[in-house]
Amino acid sequence: MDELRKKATELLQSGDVQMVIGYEKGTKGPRPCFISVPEEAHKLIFDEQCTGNLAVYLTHKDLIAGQKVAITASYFALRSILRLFTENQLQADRLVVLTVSVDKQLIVFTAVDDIAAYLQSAPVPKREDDAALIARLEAISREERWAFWTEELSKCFKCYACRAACPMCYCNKCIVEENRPQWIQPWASTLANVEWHINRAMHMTGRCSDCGACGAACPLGLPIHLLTRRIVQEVQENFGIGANEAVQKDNVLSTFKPEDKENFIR
Amino acid sequence: MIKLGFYPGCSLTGSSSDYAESVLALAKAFDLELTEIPDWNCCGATAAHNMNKELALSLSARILALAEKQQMDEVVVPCAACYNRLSVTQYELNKDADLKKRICDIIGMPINGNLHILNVMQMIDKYITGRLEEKVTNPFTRKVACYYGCLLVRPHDILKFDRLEDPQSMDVLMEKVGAEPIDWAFKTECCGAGFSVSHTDAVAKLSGNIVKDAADRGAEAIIVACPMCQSNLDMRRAQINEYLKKKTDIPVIYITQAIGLAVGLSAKDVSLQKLFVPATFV
Amino acid sequence: MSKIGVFICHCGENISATVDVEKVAEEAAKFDGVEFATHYKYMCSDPGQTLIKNAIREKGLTGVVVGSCSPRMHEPTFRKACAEAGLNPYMCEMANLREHCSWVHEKSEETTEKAIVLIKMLVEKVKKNRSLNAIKVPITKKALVLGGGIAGIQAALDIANAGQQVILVEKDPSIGGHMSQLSETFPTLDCSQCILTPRMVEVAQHPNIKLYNYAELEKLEGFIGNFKATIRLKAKSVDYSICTGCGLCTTKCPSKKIPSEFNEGLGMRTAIYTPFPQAVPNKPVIDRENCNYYKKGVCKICQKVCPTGAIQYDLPDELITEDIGAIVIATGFNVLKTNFFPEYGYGKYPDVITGLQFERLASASGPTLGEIRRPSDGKIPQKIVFIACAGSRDQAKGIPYCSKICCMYTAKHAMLYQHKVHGGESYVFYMDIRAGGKNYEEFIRRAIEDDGVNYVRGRVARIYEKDGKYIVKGVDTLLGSKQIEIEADMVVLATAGVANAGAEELAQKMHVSYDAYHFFAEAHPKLKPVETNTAGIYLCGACQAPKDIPETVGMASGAAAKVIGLFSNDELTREPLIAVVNRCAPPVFSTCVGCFMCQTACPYNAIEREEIKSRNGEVIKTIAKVNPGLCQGCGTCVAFCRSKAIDIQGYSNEQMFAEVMAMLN
Amino acid sequence: MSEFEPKIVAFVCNWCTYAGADLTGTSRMKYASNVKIVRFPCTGRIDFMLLLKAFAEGADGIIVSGCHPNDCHYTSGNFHARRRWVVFRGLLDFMGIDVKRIQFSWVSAAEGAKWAEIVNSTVAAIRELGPYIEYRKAADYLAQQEKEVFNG
Amino acid sequence: MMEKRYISLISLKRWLEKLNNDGKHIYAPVHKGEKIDFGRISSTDEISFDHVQTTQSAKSVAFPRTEVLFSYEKEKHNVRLGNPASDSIPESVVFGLHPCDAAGFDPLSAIFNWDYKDELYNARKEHTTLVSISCTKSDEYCFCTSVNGGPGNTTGSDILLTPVEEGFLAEILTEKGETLMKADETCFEPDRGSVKEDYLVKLPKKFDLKTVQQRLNSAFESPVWKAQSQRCIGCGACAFVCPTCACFDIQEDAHGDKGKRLRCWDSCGFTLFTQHTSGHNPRETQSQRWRQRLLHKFSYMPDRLSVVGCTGCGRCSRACPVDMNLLEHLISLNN
Repeated sequence: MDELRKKATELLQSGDVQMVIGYEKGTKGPRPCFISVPEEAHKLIFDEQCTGNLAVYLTHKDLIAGQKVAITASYFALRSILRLFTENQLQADRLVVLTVSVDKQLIVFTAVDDIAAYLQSAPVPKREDDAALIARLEAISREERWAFWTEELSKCFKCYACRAACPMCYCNKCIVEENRPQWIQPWASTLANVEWHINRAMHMTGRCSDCGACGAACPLGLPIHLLTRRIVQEVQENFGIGANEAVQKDNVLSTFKPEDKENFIR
Repeated sequence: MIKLGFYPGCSLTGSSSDYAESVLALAKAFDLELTEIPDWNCCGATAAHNMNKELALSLSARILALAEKQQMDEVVVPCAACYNRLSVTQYELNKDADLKKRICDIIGMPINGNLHILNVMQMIDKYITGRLEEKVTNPFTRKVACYYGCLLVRPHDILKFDRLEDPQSMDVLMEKVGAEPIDWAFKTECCGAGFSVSHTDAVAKLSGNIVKDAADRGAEAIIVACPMCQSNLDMRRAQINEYLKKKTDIPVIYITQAIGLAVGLSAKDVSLQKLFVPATFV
Repeated sequence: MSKIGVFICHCGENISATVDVEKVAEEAAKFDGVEFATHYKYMCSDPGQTLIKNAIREKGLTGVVVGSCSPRMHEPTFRKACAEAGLNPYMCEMANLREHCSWVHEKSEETTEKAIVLIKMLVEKVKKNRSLNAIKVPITKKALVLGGGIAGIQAALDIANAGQQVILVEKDPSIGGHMSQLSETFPTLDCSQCILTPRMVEVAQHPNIKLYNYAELEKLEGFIGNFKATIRLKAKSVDYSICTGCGLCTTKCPSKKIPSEFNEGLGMRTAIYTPFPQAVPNKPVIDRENCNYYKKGVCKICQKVCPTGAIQYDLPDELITEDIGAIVIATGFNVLKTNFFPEYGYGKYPDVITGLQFERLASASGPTLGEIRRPSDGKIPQKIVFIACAGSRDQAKGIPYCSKICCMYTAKHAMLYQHKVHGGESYVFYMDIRAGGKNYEEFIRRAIEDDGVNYVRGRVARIYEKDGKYIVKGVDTLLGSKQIEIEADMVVLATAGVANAGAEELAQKMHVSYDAYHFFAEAHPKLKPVETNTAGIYLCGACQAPKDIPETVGMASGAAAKVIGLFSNDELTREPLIAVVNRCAPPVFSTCVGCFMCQTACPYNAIEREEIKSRNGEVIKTIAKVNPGLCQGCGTCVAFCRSKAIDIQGYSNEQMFAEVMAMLN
Repeated sequence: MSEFEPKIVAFVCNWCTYAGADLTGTSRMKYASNVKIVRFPCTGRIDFMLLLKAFAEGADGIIVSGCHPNDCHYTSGNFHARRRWVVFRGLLDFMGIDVKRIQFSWVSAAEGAKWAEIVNSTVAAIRELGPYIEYRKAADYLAQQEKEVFNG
Repeated sequence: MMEKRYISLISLKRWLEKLNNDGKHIYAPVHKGEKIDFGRISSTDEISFDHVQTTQSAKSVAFPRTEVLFSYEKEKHNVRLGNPASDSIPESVVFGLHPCDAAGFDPLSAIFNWDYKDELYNARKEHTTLVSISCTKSDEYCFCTSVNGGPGNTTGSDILLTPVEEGFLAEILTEKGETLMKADETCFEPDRGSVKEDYLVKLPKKFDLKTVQQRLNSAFESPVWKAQSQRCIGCGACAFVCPTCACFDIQEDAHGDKGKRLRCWDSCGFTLFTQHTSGHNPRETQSQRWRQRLLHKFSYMPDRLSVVGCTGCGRCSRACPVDMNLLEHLISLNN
């Protein structure tokens, strides 16, 4: 951690960056913070609590305001950053990416490819409970699954915290805000919510870092991150493209292989 | 010991008992246990099948149902006509649910329609060919004319077995047991079975041409897998010779007999003595 | 406030027989925004169109829905009519009441109900339509003709003679195609080569025609007026710029036992060869499969003997690209080989041959110099049997169609045989005789009456060989199905005409559709016989279906006319049914966020980058831009774009949405 | 009509399946009138949201059909569509939406008979499954006011 | 009016059963997965008593997240309107809300009756009786005492229950409350004279409202907004869980020629909230939107409606995905 603070301080002092996006101690757990003077670098922390996906801030125009920034990125945030590069949303020369490895080593990435390499080598943080719930849902009947999801999603009141917390949701105009035609009913009601979450998940195909920030952000604690997670699985199972690979490549749904398999088209 | 169902049909219990015996003997030699379908009835290959469709189907259907009742999933049907009727029936019933229901009502038994119906060739192909060569002790070193007749590979799109106009399976098998199958033109020509009772003269002519071509091309034996073919070419040899105005003595041997001999069964085992035209060379 | 006009067509009886057209019109009139609704016997007829035009003018309609046949049939017709009445043509939509309703359902209330809904869907759609203007794109005035048979030759010459550039691609070493193999042609019996070779030479010498022999289409990109064709020039191993075509190499080549394709395997050729004496270009190529040098690495005799040193073994395949405005497919057909027929001996009898092989035997330039001799022993057959419909019209053989030319050439063959073998006996087994065509029936009669060919109506069950004779067992159905056996010396099968081996692959390369038998599909069976469903690609000859020479030549000129017509304009107006990236008020400018993932979704590389700059020129945002010339309007990008920044004109999100909502509400 | 008549929406591409359906017509083959066709330039154009909308607005079944692989008039629209459907279908099933109600198929311009067969078999299948009330119920928030007031 | 009674837990349950059987819709805190939130109960066993705070406030009983204002049907050229049957609104009881929630209905009512008397809101409120429970515990987000509230505050409640010994001290505060009690008065015993304050959680003031308000009045241009809002990701969680947030959007649920006009929750935190068609957005940045949120609650509402727009329930802070802690920010404004 000291290493991290040291690095942040020197980055700010040297003027290599004007802001460091990192975590600080919050009310309960860690929370995002934005250090722009060396004196405040001591606030920075980075541990396994720090799961919130900070990459989301990289597309906040008001916040970044053209500055060169450094970011302390969790494993999943690194994926998101790769994806944002692939989607032309970041400039390598305006961004310094830092992370702390499982063995507590500070890593400063000099090139985008290094991030990819790191993701391949580093262990993917496990989320057993999610895996368990997915397994449970796959085990029960379709009707029961429908009951589960309509019950859960009926609660959603469309605060869009899931969207706001997602680094990939950087559209100028979200599909729910599109009203010609009104693809998705913008108000909160069971089906309107179901439609919204289906769209959110579909739009994440091949882009999702599987960080689970959407679910974590939900004030009602709805397990909506399982949907994007399921998409990640679909992509892996059907096209053999893992999340690390997907985020670097042309989008899964805007590319194809003639030999792609399916078993439902007559 | 592999257990298979067995449907002899009328000919194999009568005129062609030798066929039945050779089939069973061969099966035994390759540890196949053939269990006869209990209480079986006529397959309908008689006039029935062009007089009354429902009757014909019901006859075969009952046999299928009985076999299913015995939990048989494979039934060996040596007679080409029976084989044809049973296969066609199962196909027709599976194709048309209403028909199936009607027929089941008639016979008062249910039918799943997932029975595997094997003719002798398929039985051999599935359970014997693999071990054949090693078991050949007494190669059948003869020039043979393999005669398939009309039914064995028909209707092709249902049976999906062998080539339609120029079948090969028997030739291949005979080669395996050391014989030399000749290339001839009457493989699938009509033997006149349809007239075997009504117009025996027609039979003499049709079968005659078959025997003649086989003989002319130097075949020492005609190999068959159908009781009708056999009886027409063998039993009616007198009329045939009359028609041909020459004495032909080429024997007509069931493939099961030929293979049986090759794997060391005795002439008696395969009831060779029952031939009208004796296989002198054995 | 939209004012929609609805026009229901009876299509004679075709629609009104099962759909209550009056009721449909009546109901349509009640729809919100519908100003006027009516029905008429033939909307596509002149009075029908006038009806629409007047309504547009008198009621001031803002949109039109025509409920009639498939839009694939008459959309252009009605859009044109609207335009003539001053309504933007793209404010006209069609509801398919015929193919998708009246023809596929029984007469019933449900059917009428469905018709009403179909109309409602299109009414709601047309409300969301926008006026569009046709797009102009330049035309490259150069045609690509694929296939150097008589079809390709004719098409190429017609286009070239109209002063346009033509590239003719032939996969074989020489142009000429099947026609060059023929002996004489029905119904006039004039020598095929005599009428063909002058045309071949004309092609070779024509200033507007560039001929690539021994070449194939590798890749095709682009669209009408603007194709880019990649052509593979197969390595000839002979430098044509030096080669004089003296032919010395071909005489000296040691490997002489290669069955000649041109002679259908009845004659032999060398490894370095020109397919036939009158070949165009008359220069050899080396068949690398069979050349000793390529097989064993030794020989090089041809190189030694070549007086000009034109032989170059290491010449590789060459890929060239050409800008093309239009394409004529003339790749022709082929005939089944005899080994397709088990009952006729699976090709094992040497003297059971195909009609095409017989042509070679009968041809003066053929292996027997025109004498009818048995391939097996060179004996002259005294008794010959011709079997028509060998494969054709035989469901069981998977070829239910009629090959069309066999009846005629079989008669010709029999005739030629009678002429060449005096005292010879010929039989023709046939199902029916199809001799539709000028002087065709007369020709058949001549064969039967003057030349004494025995026509037997019936099928041949089996052919088997016996004592050096072929026993042809058949039945004469005109003699009460009497079984007959003919002891023939030779049998000629009029084997079915089938599509070329690579036809399917080629079709996919060019995105033209093809039928179940891999013959290329015309855009409309009656009204667009030489067009394909891909604009700018035309068809002629037997690659579309088996046909005879006059028909082929006619079709070729037809295709040529289409190309010439296209080239008579400097630019081409294209349907504006293409994708567009939206624009909106600053500071957003466009809801496109510039992720550019759509670029890979586009099959035509039509999506480019566009920079939005501020007044003082710095880049505010980089967004996607659709190149209207390249976009073909598939809309894949539209469905893909998550922020709906791309939409497609004519099938816009609003239109499709409205259509679905209308159907279900 | 006492018997349940399914409402089925067909989303088809213009070049293959629409033309194929035209051929069904010209060949005068008969099929159930429950199906209504919406014409798209290409399966690649078909937005997955339209499928959901169709269900929400009362469709009991959906047919999505286009050119066979390699036959796409636009080269690859159907390949892109195929990937989209693979993922979409997986997600729907995971959420308990009845994917049996969506029939995907390839019907070429030459397969008029196949189109009739697809339509009839789909109508039969949906008739088996019955109306898709389950889904529409979720659409009606008034009926669920209880749920909706204090959501859940 | 004000009447004190005692009610044992058993009788309380009996009473609620009675109300339930009378056909009243009873909403109370229930377990929803990890969370505690209001839900309609069929049995008193579902009720949770030992939570600090429900995820959402009770406001949706009178101001649902989505409600139909009217329906319409087009017929060619004319349109038929259908008004919502406000008489069909069920008699509802919200049980077990905390004083900060009950208090929230004052600012809410103030907003819905400021210039225009909102028919639907008032009808719903009219048909709702609030039976609150005083707070015996609090957490680091609570600050009711700093905004004129308190764990035993009676504002807004019709009945306030305070847990004492094994039962509750019941303060019957309004006629509505009384009528409700009368549904089965036998459940209510005479007051046992227990001292309410002894049972309430102690929650010291965290800041001085007056100072904060003064600070705010002059802080419009302050850089503090930007500093505080950096973290904000602009979702609507805070607004949706807030007992006093009343912003709404009008939407159209159109199906062909039929449709409904809807009122649904909105949040000043959303970018689109103030977006003009022209593309211009008067509150373009998140900091401007954050400033609006605070000023609205602590400055504009007191000015215009003479009621503070915050009851210190702390929900916004608990709900915030990025820990925008309101209390923390108010304190920093205070100092």
